[in-house]
Amino acid sequence: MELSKEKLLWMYERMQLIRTFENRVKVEFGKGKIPGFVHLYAGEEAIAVGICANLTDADYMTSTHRGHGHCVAKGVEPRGMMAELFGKATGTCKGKGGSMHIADMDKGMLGANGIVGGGPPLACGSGLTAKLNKTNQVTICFFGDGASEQGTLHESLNLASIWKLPIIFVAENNGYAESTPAHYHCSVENIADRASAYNMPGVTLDGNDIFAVYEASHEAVARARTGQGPTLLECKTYRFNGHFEGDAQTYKIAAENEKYQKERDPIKLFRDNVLARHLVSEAEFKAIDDRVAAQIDEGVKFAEESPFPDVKETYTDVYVNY
Amino acid sequence: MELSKEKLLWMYERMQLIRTFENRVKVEFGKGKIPGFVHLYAGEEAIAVGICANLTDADYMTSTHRGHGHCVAKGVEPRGMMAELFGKATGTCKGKGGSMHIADMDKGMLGANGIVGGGPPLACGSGLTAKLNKTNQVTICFFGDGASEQGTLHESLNLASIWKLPIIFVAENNGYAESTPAHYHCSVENIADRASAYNMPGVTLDGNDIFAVYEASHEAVARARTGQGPTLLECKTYRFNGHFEGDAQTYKIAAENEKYQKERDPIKLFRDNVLARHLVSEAEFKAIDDRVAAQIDEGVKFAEESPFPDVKETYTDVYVNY
Amino acid sequence: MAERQLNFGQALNEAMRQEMRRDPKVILLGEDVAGGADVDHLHGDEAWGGVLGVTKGLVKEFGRDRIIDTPISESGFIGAAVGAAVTGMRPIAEMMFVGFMGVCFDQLLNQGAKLRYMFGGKAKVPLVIRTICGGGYRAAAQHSQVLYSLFTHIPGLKTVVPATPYDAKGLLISSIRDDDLVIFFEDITLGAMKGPVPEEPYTIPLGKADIKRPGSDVTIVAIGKMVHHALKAADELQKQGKSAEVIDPRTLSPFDEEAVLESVKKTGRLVVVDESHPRCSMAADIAATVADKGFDYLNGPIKTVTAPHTPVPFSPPLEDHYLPNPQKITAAVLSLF
Amino acid sequence: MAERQLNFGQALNEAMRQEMRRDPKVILLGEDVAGGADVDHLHGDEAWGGVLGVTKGLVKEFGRDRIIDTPISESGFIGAAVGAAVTGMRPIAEMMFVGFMGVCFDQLLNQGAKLRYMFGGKAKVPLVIRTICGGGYRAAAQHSQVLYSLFTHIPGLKTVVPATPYDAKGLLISSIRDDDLVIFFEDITLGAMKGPVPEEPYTIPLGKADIKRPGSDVTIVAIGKMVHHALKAADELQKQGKSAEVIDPRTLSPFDEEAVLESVKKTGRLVVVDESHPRCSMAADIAATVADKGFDYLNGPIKTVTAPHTPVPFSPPLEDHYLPNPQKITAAVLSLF
Ligand SMILES: Cc1ncc(C[n+]2csc(CCOP(=O)(O)OP(=O)(O)O)c2C)c(N)n1
Ligand SMILES: Cc1ncc(C[n+]2csc(CCOP(=O)(O)OP(=O)(O)O)c2C)c(N)n1
Ligand SMILES: [Mg+2]
Ligand SMILES: [Mg+2]
Repeated sequence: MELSKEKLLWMYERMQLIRTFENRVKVEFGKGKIPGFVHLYAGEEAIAVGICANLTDADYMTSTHRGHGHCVAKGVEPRGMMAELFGKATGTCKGKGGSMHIADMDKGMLGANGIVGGGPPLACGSGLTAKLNKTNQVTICFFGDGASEQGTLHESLNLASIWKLPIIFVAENNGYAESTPAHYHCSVENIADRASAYNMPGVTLDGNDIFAVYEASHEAVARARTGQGPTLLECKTYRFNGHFEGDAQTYKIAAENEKYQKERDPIKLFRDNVLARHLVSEAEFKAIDDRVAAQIDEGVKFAEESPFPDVKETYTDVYVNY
Repeated sequence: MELSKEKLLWMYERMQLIRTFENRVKVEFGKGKIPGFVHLYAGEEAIAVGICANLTDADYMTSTHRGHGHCVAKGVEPRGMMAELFGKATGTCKGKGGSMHIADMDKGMLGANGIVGGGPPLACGSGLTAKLNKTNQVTICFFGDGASEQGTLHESLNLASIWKLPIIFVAENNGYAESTPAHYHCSVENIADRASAYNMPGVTLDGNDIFAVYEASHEAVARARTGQGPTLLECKTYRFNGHFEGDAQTYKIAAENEKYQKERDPIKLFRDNVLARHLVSEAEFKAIDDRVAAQIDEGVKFAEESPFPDVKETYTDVYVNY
Repeated sequence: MAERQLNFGQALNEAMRQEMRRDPKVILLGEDVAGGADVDHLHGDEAWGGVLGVTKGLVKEFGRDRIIDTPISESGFIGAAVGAAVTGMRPIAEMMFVGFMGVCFDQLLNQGAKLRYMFGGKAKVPLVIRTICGGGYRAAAQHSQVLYSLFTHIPGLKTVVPATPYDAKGLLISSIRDDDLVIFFEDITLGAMKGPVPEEPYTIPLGKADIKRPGSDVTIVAIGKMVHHALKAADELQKQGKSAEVIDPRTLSPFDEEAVLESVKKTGRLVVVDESHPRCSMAADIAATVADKGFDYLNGPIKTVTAPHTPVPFSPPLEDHYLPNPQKITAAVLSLF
Repeated sequence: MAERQLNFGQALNEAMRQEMRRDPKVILLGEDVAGGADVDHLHGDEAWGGVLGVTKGLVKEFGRDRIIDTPISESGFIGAAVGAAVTGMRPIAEMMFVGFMGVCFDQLLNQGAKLRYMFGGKAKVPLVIRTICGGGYRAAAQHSQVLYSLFTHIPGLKTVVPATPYDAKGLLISSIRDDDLVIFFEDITLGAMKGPVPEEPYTIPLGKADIKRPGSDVTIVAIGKMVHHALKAADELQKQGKSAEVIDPRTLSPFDEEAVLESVKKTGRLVVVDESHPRCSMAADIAATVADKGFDYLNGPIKTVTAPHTPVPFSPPLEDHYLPNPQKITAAVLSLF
């Protein structure tokens, strides 16, 4: 599939934005600026970006605890996200949600989710809305390999199938649920092999190859937009960091970790591919890298300088009566 | 597979016992003697009996809201069951459980269940006990076509598969979940086709043919007892009565209903088969029929004449503190 | 002209029908809410319309696009209802028996109830979940629960428990028009109860209690079906020369503290009647509120009449013993004099 | 000789280790409770041992047959724990955060809690579910809940909330030996707290409160982490000439009513401190009990100090504002004088 240069540059910029965002979150978390739990997406950028390259702001997305990358790919502003992670009033959710609950309805981003398997039922809801209103919005439902053993996923796959909902279910199989390997927790080798149990197409692919992700999701999105129902895509990948910041990662296999970080880095793979085909120049990449770095710096500054929410905000956005 | 005459007679007696029990429950419910909800198993007898023909009292079973047949097949005493349905102190559960919660630990019967999909996780538990204690007890986990869309089933199938638990999952596909046809609520034609999603054998068979049920479950039980893990059996069947007593059954297709009741009655199929092969005589059948009728009459009498539990029983069998 | 009488189920049906006519965003989903999906010969009123027939006939008027039968996937379809609400629909989901809420509890506790807050107010969840509750039907431990205390504990959820057909219609219409997730409890033994119900749509505000019977010697706060027991007890008490005021909170969250405090101020005595298990119950909640904010009005202890801290037994004599009734209420009231 | 000091996590680990040595029927299951299942190079102490490391090292002693990692299938493995308990094992299941209980709620509400009763006493469910609770970790709305009020509402469940390493060990051993389903709450911010813990196994009876500080002017009942806030408040109150008695119920169900009533009889004043949302909470439960059975002892209203009726906010200043603290407790107490 031929991609326009504009799209290639967009892809690179979004991936780089996620990577730079996540690396910076790691630093700020280490400094104690970001409280709570953070789960970094670095290493998996090709999935969110490859898929979101098919979408508009009107399309929906449900996400997971590892949601920063999904947000950025869907177009949520990194500065608002950073402010949210800092717990500031200028954050995407006024500082009330934090890393695990980042959401941006204006971008169709229906929330990261602290509950593994919490998202798929919600995705059926946005899918139902789109279907009933006969818009052609699609919903992307991200979930991890660990989430594939959660009953809610099964219910949602069946529901989406019988109602022919415009949903693309995306399994981000990074090989682990916390410290538990997928080959232990999952009874089948490929999560996408379960698609047949719901009478929908299932594709297992290299999640670090953005072109493979883009192509497969392009087809799935087209199916969804034309009323042909859901698809299950499984993107095999690897996370560069621990499950959360602070994880000693003793369960990782050193050689595999090294291989992924050095040879299978999705951003490197993209660069090498595109450079080899002379589609984008080093200078163009450099310009993007600089812009992204500046954007993230600015975002951190914005987050740092923003005020915390007023304590009265504790009582807003919910019904309180007593 | 050759079956001993003893086994054939046992099968017939158990099926007839279930049918007679259920027909009588219908009558007593109509008279107002049995309160609450009852869900009758008539028409599906070949499944419970065909499977339980492979078991001993030490084996476990989890059941559903439509559990009378499972109980009888597992050897629970019909008189205690009838007394339970009447809410009497002599009931299997002292009258505290009723139709939807009949259980008998002495027979490994871990309870009917008012929650659709409530049983499969429990079955993983008895399976785990047997595995850890290295006994060769198996667990039969019954569930309906409707329950196959409940997330708990999916979780349990995966768990049983990765832990190689000695469980036979038995889908009783009677075509309907309440008034909703399986071809609407289920995204695949055969529930057993989902077995591949959990890396276990799956077999779809005629649930009204007790020989087919017996053979398939014989193999599955042998697999389970020898540590080879779980199997998913789907038995296609039909319920002769409404979802519960009181259901007008407007959703049923008249011709199909008629066909099942007249031509596909599992007891009739068994009789015809065995008579044609001259394995059992009409007289032998008659003797069983008479014995069964007397047993159920006696059971109803027992239930009628038994006392209700003392109101103090409200406070026993549970921790109460205040 | 005599007032029109409807039973509880009819009142609810009419509320949904009128709201669905008014607002195309209102949809209904649940198990067998139409009934017989994909059954060729079922086109109209013969279909189930929910397990108790409350939604019967709606599919004939609104079609299967808006009256949607679901598989037995409560997490799936309740979550879908939350997701549809967040993206612009106003779903009504039928959750059959409240005892089944356990299978989809996360979608209520952590999704539906919290999204608006966690998203900094950028989402709203205009969803009503209708569910059957209550004992007395001999439906045993799993099918006879009330459980509204659990949902009242959770911020972000509103809980509504009507006691009459009139209240049922007005409260359901308000719930449908509300922008928060409302759990609407329909007592199984009240389903056939008749009462006057105006034909035109009307609303009853959430958070407004109703004085079902005025009185001066004791305040009886009773919830749902318990209101009728309390009224019977009040009759009996009248004969014994005690005037009881019976207050029906109608909605538990939000809760009309003021109405209860006003009444206790007048009567000096409080009995709370609640079919719940006692611990961390609505009965305890109301008692605690008054023990704090109305302490000075009280002449004596606050009594609660609840079910015991046991599951609901199946056997009829045990279940009768388990449930609150007019006699127990009368006794509790008399203990205060 | 100085008493041995352990932190909360170590005390829990030791309790499990000792019980597993004593009784081969005790097994442990949950997500990453060993950690790294099927990872060839992980054989011992390097494995996670649960998300906070509380079960670290147990797999080395007891092997992967008894320390069982599970998929993220909470209904599946909690239900399996119930089923294993009913068939003769004594499982301990780790349910990571209490906020996740929603995904397996039915297995608690309708299975684990009710089987014994529904089966007429023929089953028992000797299962302990350990879970992390509490705010203050900046873990936001889904990961900072306490929720013990929900479980205390449900008959058939016992609920235990230890406040010190000593209590944690003794209560966990009792819970493991108990024949009912016990939910055992471990506050996330207490994990590193140290205190004296005897090495030999010992039990603390479920249903027995502990007077953490004797006093005569006011009774403060505080739960879990709140005990420490209450003790701080008591120090401050002492300076102001008020003697506060701090009672730690330790188990919420069963609940030691007698201890609380005794104390209020002496002090005439009651403040209940509970990190829960206020509605249908433990705070309300305790207040209601005293408003009924201890009314005559009271000199004034019963005050509760709870979190507000909102989800837990993420932002640190909001969360700090949200949580009860010593100042709020002191203020509540002083309002009674
Ligand atoms: C219902 C529930 N159970 C457990 C957890 C704790 N938890 C958070 S992330 C996680 C692992 C998820 O693994 P996976 O789905 O593969 O996603 P990944 O972290 O690899 O992106 C677990 C167990 C949770 N948040 N929610
Ligand atoms: C969790 C839950 N949801 C819904 C119900 C109501 N209900 C009881 S039986 C039933 C249909 C079950 O269908 P199926 O599994 O096919 O079993 P069958 O009745 O056909 O034997 C439903 C929806 C329930 N008891 N539990
Ligand atoms: Mg993973
Ligand atoms: Mg069925």
